[in-house]
Amino acid sequence: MQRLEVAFLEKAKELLSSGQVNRVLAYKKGEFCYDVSPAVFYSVEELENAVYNGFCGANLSKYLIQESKKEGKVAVFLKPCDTYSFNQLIKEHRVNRENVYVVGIECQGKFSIEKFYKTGVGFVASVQEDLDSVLVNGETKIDRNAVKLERCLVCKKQHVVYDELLVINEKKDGDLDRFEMVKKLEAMTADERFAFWKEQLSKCIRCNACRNVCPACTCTKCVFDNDDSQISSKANADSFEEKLFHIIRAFHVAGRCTDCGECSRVCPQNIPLHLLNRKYISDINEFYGEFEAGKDIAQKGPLTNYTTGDIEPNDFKGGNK
Amino acid sequence: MKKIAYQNIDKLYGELASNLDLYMPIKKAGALNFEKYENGKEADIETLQTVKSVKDLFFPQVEHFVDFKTDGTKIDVIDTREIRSEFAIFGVRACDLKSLEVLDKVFLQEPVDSMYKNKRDNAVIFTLACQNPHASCFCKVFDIDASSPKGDVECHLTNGVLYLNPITEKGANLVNKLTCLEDATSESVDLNKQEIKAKIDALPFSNLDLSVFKGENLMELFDRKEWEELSKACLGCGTCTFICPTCQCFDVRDFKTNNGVKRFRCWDSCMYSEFTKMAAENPRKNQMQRFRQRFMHKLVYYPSNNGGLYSCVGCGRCVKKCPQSLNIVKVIKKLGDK
Amino acid sequence: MQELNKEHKPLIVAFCCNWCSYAGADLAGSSRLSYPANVKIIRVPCSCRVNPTFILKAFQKGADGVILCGCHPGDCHYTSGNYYARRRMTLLFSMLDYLGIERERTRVEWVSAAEGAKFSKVMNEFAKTICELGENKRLEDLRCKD
Amino acid sequence: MVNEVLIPHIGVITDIRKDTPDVKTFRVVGLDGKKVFEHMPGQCAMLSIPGVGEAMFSITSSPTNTEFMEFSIKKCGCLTSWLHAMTVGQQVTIRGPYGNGFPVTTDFKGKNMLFIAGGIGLAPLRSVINYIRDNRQDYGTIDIVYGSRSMDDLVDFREIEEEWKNEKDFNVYLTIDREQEGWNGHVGFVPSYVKEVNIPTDRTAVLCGPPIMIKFTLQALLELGFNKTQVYTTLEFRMKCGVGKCGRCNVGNKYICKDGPVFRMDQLQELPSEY
Repeated sequence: MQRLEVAFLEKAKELLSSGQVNRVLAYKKGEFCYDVSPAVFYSVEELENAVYNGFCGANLSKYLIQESKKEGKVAVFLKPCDTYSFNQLIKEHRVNRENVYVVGIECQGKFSIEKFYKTGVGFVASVQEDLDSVLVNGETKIDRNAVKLERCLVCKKQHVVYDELLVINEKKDGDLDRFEMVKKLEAMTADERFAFWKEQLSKCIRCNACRNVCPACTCTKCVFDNDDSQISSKANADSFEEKLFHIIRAFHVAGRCTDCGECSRVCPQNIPLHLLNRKYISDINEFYGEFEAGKDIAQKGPLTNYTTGDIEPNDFKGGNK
Repeated sequence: MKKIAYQNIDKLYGELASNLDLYMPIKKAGALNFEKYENGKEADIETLQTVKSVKDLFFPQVEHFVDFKTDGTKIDVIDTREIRSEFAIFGVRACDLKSLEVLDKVFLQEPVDSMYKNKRDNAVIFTLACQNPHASCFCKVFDIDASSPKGDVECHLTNGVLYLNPITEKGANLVNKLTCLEDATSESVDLNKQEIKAKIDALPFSNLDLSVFKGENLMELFDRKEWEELSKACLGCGTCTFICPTCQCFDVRDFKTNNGVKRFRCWDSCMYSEFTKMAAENPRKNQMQRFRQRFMHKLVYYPSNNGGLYSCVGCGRCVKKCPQSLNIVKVIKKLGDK
Repeated sequence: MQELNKEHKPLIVAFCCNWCSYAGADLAGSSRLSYPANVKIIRVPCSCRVNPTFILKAFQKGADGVILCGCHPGDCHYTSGNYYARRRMTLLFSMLDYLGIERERTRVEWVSAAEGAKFSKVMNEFAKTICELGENKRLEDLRCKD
Repeated sequence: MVNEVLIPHIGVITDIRKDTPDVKTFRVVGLDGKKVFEHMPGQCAMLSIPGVGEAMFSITSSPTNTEFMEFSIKKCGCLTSWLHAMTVGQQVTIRGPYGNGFPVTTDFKGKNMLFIAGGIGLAPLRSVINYIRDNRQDYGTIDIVYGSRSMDDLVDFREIEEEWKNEKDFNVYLTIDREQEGWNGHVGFVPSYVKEVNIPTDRTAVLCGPPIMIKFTLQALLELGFNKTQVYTTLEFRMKCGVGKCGRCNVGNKYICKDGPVFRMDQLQELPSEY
């Protein structure tokens, strides 16, 4: 896997020094091996700090909304899931495609540092990656799947939009079914589902991380920030508000959400927000035919489309009573 | 000094909770936060940190303080502030306790914030020494001793025994009432303190250099060009501010009910784009300015107004929770390195 | 308070499209077909004007049931508004059900301007269902209730 | 429990005067018909309509007025639009006073004063000017340069014409941005007018107006030979508490609600330019 990082750095340097682009959007080293941040590099020297490893989970497409509107061309390294978001943004005219040089970069699943801690390894000073396993601190070998983000365990995505690919090893798809938990919830009784969501959503602190990180949340002014909307609020002053916020947010990205999983990754309280998005995705698939947002931009979005024979709102099967 | 075997800890919680309201780290759906202890809830004092800090108990995220009833012309003002009786908080870490000192300087300064003061006066705080500090902790930089956190009652959890050492009279009164405790000597605790100190000294951030962050460097620091790079990835969410034990910005908002208006105050974040927005203009227009405001406030503005006390306690929550791994340590290192 | 709850009269909010269902309600009124007094009608230009926040906001403000009425599919005054509304409401209702909120509390009915009788029947039925379900507890905002 | 500053008093609107197409002056008293609280010139108060919002407004009336307080408010946002829709007899909530106010009893005392205002910027200055009129013996010559977009936008035009211009040692210079029928005074922007008038530099200047006007007027004053220590201004910012706790109105380490809103120019220079 270290070969990939070398190739990534070479490619970034080449793109910058050849003048093909004037800046590179990628990831920058942090204080530890796991706290990498998205960053823009303007020179080959600055690329010293660039990094690409299993902790580069952030979806760079979000930053392209602003970056692509600036002067000059920007090179970006997108993982398969990022390309879906980027494609969707192209469809919604939120990015300027001409200003972006997309390098589709290999991804074997990204890590969650909390999952490392759960295995009991303690402080993670270094991680050597292999295709199936990781070596922590040069001594403890852990199965790669044990430390992957949930979204990577179910990921079956391949790059959908790129100018060039940077893939050394073929990507292994996740084995798990992404709708498994949705189905489990549907099989619960209504009371159980209510209790589940009540407990989960009551943790919400309305930090808006899920909204601000979401590449589908591109409104210049969110309805929840707009005092004139009568629903703006800064805190969950009542249990109703957390439901309102999350239902409406998920609804607003329904049919546009590419299931990149960023909302769940960033939630400080670990609320499984992807389960809301996946419910919409699974409903759309069931009611209106298979649809994957961001995959094919020629296809009409499910909520901007209709057929005369659509299912009636009173007739869906729904979860158990 | 008193003690109780850790396996019997539920007895201690139970007895405390029967005397007064007990708040402590409670695990709910995988997340640890301070909540009221009740039988059947999952108490956890072994995990180092709660997501939201202890400030939530003194300056809650939402605090409803006044109601207005209107009939078109007349307004009735109804004071709805909650008046607390004595309550206990268990398992407060040294950094969180120090954060209360930082908040005190804001809320107890004239004019005193009555809601905060009421809770502050009535809390009995059981602190807990940090057995296993995390790599993201840097409380030592702010002269906080996590091996001896003080408070009303100082607790140590070592070798399967919880030691309780009352520090204040308030703490002693409460501890002496408890029947589940046995008398203890201080050897294990002293040993424990030394162990913790050694651990803390070895932490990667324990020797951060704060020397540039002084009031006289205010303008120089403000104009540093590094802010642009530091804030580049900032999403403008409020995670860092809401989990931060010392962030105290709030908003006052009205909620229209079916028959009146409830006014409450709630946490707000200087990272939000509309934080300073006025009808005509916004003095902090871009995310860089808002990012800079937050860290300048913690490291320069606040200390210059409060005798050099930093508005950061090194708890490391932002280090762990920032979605894009931006944090105060990176700011300190970047700006401190001239 | 207990006694008050016993005779709790459910509040029902009906969003009616201007062109068909609102006229249908009008017809029901002028033909002296009764529908429950606790149904509060909100006129909207088209069923697709109804944003999911409207439905939730109605619950927040104390509604026990929310019903959306529009032109029959194919008869929309704006050609296709109700088709979009249909998709949106299906997804929203399914989500509410997923969150454990009783699905009977929300409903969509297509009522034309000529169907005064249907309007009255639908509202009576819906009111009965809501009455049986009782007070809306799962999507309530306590601040609006005191 | 001690009193809570965030819990407001009730104010009754006893008079509404329409000054310009978008500025109204509201007269507010307490429920008992008296002033809700005493204040100093330049201080502010939080007005609110429950359910709409709360905002900081400078108190336009002079503290020497013992009967009521006045607020000149320009319609520019949500709360101000609601206020403009109110009628006499309606109630608002009010709390204060907040801020440091102008140093009328210290730095200003015995000085010749120059007031420069643009548009609604006259509101906070009117309080000082009227205070000085009522304590005439303590101050020297008063010059007032006041400009607005048009004749109709001059706030308190009647008071200026009928009262201020007739005071002894009061020089009032009015200007509007563009030529207008029925106007035979000066036409032009405030900064250039200040230079034209060529006011002696022994004055203590007080500036208030839109940021762009402040910037250029300050330049003009410096060119005339004024020192920054002679020039005062008053800032505005979004505020929620008024007592330096809510954390949003700081410029550098100074809170506008508590350490301001009145700043001397040399003090402001030492602070970041985020206002």
